[in-house]
Amino acid sequence: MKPFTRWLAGMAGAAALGLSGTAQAEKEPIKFALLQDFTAVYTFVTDEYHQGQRDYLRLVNETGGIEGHMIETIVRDTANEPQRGLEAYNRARREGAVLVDFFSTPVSRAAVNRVLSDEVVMITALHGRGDASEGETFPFVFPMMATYWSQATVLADYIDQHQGGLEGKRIALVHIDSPFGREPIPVLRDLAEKKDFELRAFAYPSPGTEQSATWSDLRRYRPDHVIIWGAGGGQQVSVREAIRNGIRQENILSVVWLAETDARNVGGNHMNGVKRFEAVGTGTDHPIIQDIMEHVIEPGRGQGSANNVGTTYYNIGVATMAVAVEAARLAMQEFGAPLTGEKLRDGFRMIENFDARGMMPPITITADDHQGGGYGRVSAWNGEAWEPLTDWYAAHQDIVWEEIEKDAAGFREGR
Amino acid sequence: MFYRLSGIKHTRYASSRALWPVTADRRIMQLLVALALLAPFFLSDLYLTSYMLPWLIWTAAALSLTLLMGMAGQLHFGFAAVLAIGAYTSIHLTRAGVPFEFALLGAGLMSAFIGVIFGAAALRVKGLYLVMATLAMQYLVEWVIINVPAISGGAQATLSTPDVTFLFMPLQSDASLYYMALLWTVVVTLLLLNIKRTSFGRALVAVRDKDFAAAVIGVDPVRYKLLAFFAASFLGGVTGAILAFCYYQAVTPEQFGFNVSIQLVAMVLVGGLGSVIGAYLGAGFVLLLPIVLTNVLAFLATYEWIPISFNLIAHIPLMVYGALIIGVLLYEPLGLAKIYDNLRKYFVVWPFRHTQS
Amino acid sequence: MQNTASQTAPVADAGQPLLELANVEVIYDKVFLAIKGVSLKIHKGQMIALLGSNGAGKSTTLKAISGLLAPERGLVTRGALSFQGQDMLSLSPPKRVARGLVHVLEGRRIFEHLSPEDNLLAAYATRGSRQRYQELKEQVFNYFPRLKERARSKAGYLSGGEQQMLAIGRALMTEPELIMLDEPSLGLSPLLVQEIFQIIREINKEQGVSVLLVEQNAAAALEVVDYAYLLENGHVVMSADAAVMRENPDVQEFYLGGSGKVDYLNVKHYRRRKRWLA
Amino acid sequence: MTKTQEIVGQQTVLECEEVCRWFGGLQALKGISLTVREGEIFGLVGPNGSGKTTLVNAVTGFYPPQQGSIRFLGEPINGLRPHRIAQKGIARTFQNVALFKGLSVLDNILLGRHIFMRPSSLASLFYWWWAQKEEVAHRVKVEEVIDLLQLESVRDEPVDVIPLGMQKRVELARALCAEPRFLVLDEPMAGMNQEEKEYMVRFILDARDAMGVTMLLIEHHMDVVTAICNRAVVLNNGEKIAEGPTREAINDPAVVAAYIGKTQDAA
Amino acid sequence: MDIQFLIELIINGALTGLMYSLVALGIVLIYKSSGVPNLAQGAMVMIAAYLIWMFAHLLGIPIVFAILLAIVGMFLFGMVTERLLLRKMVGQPIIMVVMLTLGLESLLRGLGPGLLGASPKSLDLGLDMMPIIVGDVFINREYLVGGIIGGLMVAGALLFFRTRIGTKLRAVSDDHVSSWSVGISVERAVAISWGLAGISAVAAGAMWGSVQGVDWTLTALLFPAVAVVILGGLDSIYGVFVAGLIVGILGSVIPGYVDPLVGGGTRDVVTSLIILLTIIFRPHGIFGREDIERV
Repeated sequence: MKPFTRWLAGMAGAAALGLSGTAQAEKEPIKFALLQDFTAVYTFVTDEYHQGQRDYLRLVNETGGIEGHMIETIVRDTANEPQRGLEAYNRARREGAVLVDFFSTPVSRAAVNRVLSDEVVMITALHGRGDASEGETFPFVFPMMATYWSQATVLADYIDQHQGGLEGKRIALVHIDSPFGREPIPVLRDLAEKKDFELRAFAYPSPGTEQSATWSDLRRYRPDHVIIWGAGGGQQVSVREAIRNGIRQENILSVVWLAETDARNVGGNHMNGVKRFEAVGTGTDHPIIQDIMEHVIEPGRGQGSANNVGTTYYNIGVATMAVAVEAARLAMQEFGAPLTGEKLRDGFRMIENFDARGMMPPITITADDHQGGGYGRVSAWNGEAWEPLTDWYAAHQDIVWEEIEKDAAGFREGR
Repeated sequence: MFYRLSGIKHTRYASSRALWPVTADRRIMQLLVALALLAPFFLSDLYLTSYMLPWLIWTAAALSLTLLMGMAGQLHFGFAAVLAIGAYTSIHLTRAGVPFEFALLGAGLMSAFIGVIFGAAALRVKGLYLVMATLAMQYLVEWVIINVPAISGGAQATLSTPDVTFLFMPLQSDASLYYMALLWTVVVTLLLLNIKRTSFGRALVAVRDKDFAAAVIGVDPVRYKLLAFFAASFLGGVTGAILAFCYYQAVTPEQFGFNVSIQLVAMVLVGGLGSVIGAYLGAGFVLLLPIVLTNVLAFLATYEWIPISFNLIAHIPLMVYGALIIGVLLYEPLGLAKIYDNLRKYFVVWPFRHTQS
Repeated sequence: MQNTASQTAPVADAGQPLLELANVEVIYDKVFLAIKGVSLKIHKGQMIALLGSNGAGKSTTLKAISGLLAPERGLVTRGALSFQGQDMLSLSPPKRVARGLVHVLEGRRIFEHLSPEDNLLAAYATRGSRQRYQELKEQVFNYFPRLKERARSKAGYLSGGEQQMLAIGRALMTEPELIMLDEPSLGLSPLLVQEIFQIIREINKEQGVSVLLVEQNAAAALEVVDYAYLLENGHVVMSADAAVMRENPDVQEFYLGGSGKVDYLNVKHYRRRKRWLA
Repeated sequence: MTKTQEIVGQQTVLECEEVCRWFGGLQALKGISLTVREGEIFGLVGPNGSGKTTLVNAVTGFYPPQQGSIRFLGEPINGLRPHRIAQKGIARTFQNVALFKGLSVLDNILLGRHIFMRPSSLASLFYWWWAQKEEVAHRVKVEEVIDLLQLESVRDEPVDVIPLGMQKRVELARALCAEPRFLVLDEPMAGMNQEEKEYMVRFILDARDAMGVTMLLIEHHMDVVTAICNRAVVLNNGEKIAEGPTREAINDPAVVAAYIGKTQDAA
Repeated sequence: MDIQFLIELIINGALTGLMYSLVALGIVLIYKSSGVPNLAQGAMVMIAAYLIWMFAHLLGIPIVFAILLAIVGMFLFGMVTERLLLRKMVGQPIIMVVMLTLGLESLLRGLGPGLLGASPKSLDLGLDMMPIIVGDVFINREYLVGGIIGGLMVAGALLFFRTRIGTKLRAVSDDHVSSWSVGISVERAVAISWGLAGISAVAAGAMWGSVQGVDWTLTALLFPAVAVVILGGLDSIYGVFVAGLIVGILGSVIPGYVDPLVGGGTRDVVTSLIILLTIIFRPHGIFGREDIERV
């Protein structure tokens, strides 16, 4: 039996070595784990988002890395399944990843406790727990962009400021029936009370590809504005149904998940005028994107189709990595190599007014505030591109923070 | 070889029904148990917590389902919902201050009682229709969990497991979580092995094979169908609780979705319907294969050995997984357990080629 | 009754047989050897019985001929099968039917959810003419008038005897040269068995269709057939004219129940051995 | 004949009174009455579709009669579910062998002891302290029946690989293990040749003698019926057309016309 | 109560339901001939939609021809699938067959999005997006076209089963071995039904792809389609039509009134309940055949 056991152990060891082996650079590389959902629920965004992340990291590496340290990525598909995400996470952690991005709400939620105890930085831009903005409770989790609550307040505030005020209006929230879809409801309720408007929520079942009954009902409610709150295929269905049911385009406002693809899918010029919350600028007119074009895309080192460069989700991907690299740079400057999760966390907390050279709102992350200020802007589809209608701004952060505090307290109690 | 059938004879009824009458089998079992017990000492925490631990827990879940699908012949495509009921019950109980040991019991009972409602459909229909009925119930349970914040845990729909102890052992370290899971899986395994050789198991099989013939020898088909659902759901509920406390440590509704139900069925079938060892093999196959494939492909991709887009690379495990399920079912409908059995028989009669049975 | 068989019996052994099995061996599931080298011949117009106890391999032999082993994971592993001089083993079951070889399965197996009429239509060749279909249908209804009465009800609601008739009628729709019947008497009352055997005999004579009859009920079968094979344990142990077979003392004792003179109340637990196994 | 007559007592085991059963619009049983006395072998014959199996199904609880009453040992049993009836002491075999394919011969026969056992999943969990004793105790009884029916050679075989004749015997063994007062045999000799038939008759008689079981026998083989049945009832079209001592019942002209046919000698 | 609201819910629900029937039809065709419950039908719809998209948008073929090409492609795909996979499962327990189709589903879900891209694609059939307005009732034009096509496909299938080949298919659906024994080529019959299911997948893929875009979420159509199939009866084509209407209407009317009260999307709850209640009270569905079973 003994030789067999030894053989078994040998095989296992070899497999482990083989799977974990990565190329050695001169200076110790920094490892970012991008363990995302490429095959299931988040396919509508992962492709472009991930491409943006990889292209940006390539750009960083092409231009000397962080203080000479190259950034290595550990990429896995988790298929949105927590157990696969956790395995990938444990493996990545063992390989020395200091930052992890699941880009999947269920996986991020399942991993929260672990990253907190393992002291690995987890970024949860535009997904995951909104209350992780509370840096004291979630020291290693960084939403670093506007949470859904902040998005809802910005959208409501836009109506308030630019579309004839909120008072006395009927606002309809059409949302996917999931925790994500219901997330803005408490904040909007508070706002409704404060601003004296009427709010009604309409839920449709996931994945939201068929919503006709919801909209027949909604039309009879005669709302002044409709906020659509879904993701993926359901979004373009919502837009179509809204237009079909006589909601004027300019009165349709969307959560951040509305992009070029959706405009294409809605077809024609039907989506012109539809508004959305925007966390990161779109298009290729940003210096950072120009750099990527020059150093990465043109030499043919891009991750995917060059057509995707500059799309909404691509740019969001770029922005997440820009923030992360900035944090790593700050941490390395301050504490020196090797980079650890703890140092990286502190690096994040040193970020001040970082705007990725104008592509995103200037964010400031502190030990208390991991959201970075909750900035965003509203943009509208003009038939070809998303056109910003406002400057970067944040609204009603007091209400948002009330919600953050409440849920963070819940988390400390085990929720 | 190490298998030797000669010299094994039974002079007492009890010994003829032993679990492992063949000495070599018994030795292998002892070895495996020893390895399992020592695992925390020689396995790195990655393999312990990301492979062994989920594998054991999913095996327990697959075994629970085996009791229902394999032995009692009642198909169940909503077993993830049963696990979910157990997980949520145990968390709410422990948060209410109930000791973990009793919370496990409560989880099992709650799952068992709701599981019996699932079983009510089995009194009317079987086969494909039962598949559909349980599938619909899975959806209903999921919907209730998602839509009742008091169950799912408010806006974030997440509940973390509180720190607990089991028989004075705090469940915090990787090793303690592992031993907890191991203990439960061993209990479930023994239970299933013994059910197979006692009147309870025989009655289940009788109802499965021919319920009318079971009735004429005094087995109440209704009762045993419901008992099967009760017992399997009880085991499933406790397994769900173990899954929550020992592995996820925070539960969300997505962890118990429809695809998990399908995976559990796949474990049972690919492993070999009704086989205990099959549940182990099937759980390993279904749970770990996509992970290993993903890792192998990612490894190859790191060196750019496969010049295809990452989108395609990411989808390959899905294809291979599907293809392998198809492959196993086509090649050996009795599953991995049968393949193992063939191998074993080969060694039993080695160096000869033919087997007697 | 007793004499009909011997009167019509002798179809000369000369000439090429319609169907010939040479040393056919069948294995189920790659392990279980069901028949071990069965050889038999049927000439045109003959009516032949294949007798034997349960598990002797009678049904397997029929399935090997009609090609229906596959659904039960059976395989012809050795031997030859020719029909009208052509090799059959390589052909799929429907092709064998097209050549004129039809198999009426044990337990009837009619299309329960179709009407008897649709049962007949389903069995009729895809490319056949409408007119020929009507002719054949009339012919079937002539043999089995009871079916005509119930032509449009659900076949599953027919009685056992009617279902057996439908199964035979359905087989006739394929315009067979050889019709193989697997236990047509199974579960039928003695009266019905007689009726059905008579009709089979009529079909055999009037249509010139050869018949291969597999039967447990040796007494009934030997009354109508010309020639019989006796199968035991996957081997042919005896073959003879029906009359000869009927007179054989072993056959009488083991298959005919000693002309019904068994004293069941005093049956012993052991028996003398059959001569052909000695 | 003398031997069997001694066994027949005067106590009534089964009593059916005006039993009726409809399926949809079809009346399958049109008021059947019969009485089976202790110790006898009672024949139930008739053409296919005459209602024999339906009657048996009514007695064993599968299709409870819509009208009429069935009493077992004086106690009404119509309306009881099959397993309750089984627990009262009625066992049966099926026309198409109904064994449990997933189990060995031994386990099939052990299942016959089910009504005497206390099955529980907890007992299985604590097998060594709880269930093992029970298993061994019942095994003893089972081995007796295995001996009686000469099934030693196939004891450990999976039940679906043994020959049909053996399977029928296993089914009989399973029924006998329940130690029934009354045993219904539904065509135990269908599809058997002469030799197997004789064996089966022997085992039926042995079982009756050894265990004192009253039996109801459905059979198409008239020679067997006339030889071993004390009395018989002939059904046709859901009606009783003859009743009485076997030979008389079968030679009744109505029976010959409807069932036996003119050419065959009934004996 | 707003009667126009009710009418709108009923009409759009009915049309949606008929579009579900397009998916359900494939399941019934296959089940009828081979007794295989094809849980990969949703994935086949997805593959069909990907094929149309590939032909129309990637290769620039006019949409009509793209659909025709997809029909040829899916017909062949159906036949090949049957030939390579399902034919070997004859005689296996139903659960094995179910699992096999689920394995196939996984395979297809990897194949389509893996090769052609996972992000959602748009499929433009050239249908006007604006609704037909009758009074205060808005009728979705895409659903109207889809509903009509659904109705036509079902009618076509019904006619097909009355032909001589159709009779043989019905015979095959009754008993394979017995069909074989009288010279019906079971393989061909089953392969044809898979091919037909492939064609109905193209119709479903075109319509649903146009409505919701082409990506893996099309596989989720399986769930309502299963409800249709269960309610109508697994082997009843007529049932597909009627049950499609019922599932569609109930799935529209009930959520229309209940959703505002419970604040959740109850359509799938309705769908689940339809499945469950059908199975409990009438397992063989409205038109499915009750199997004749005797003890």
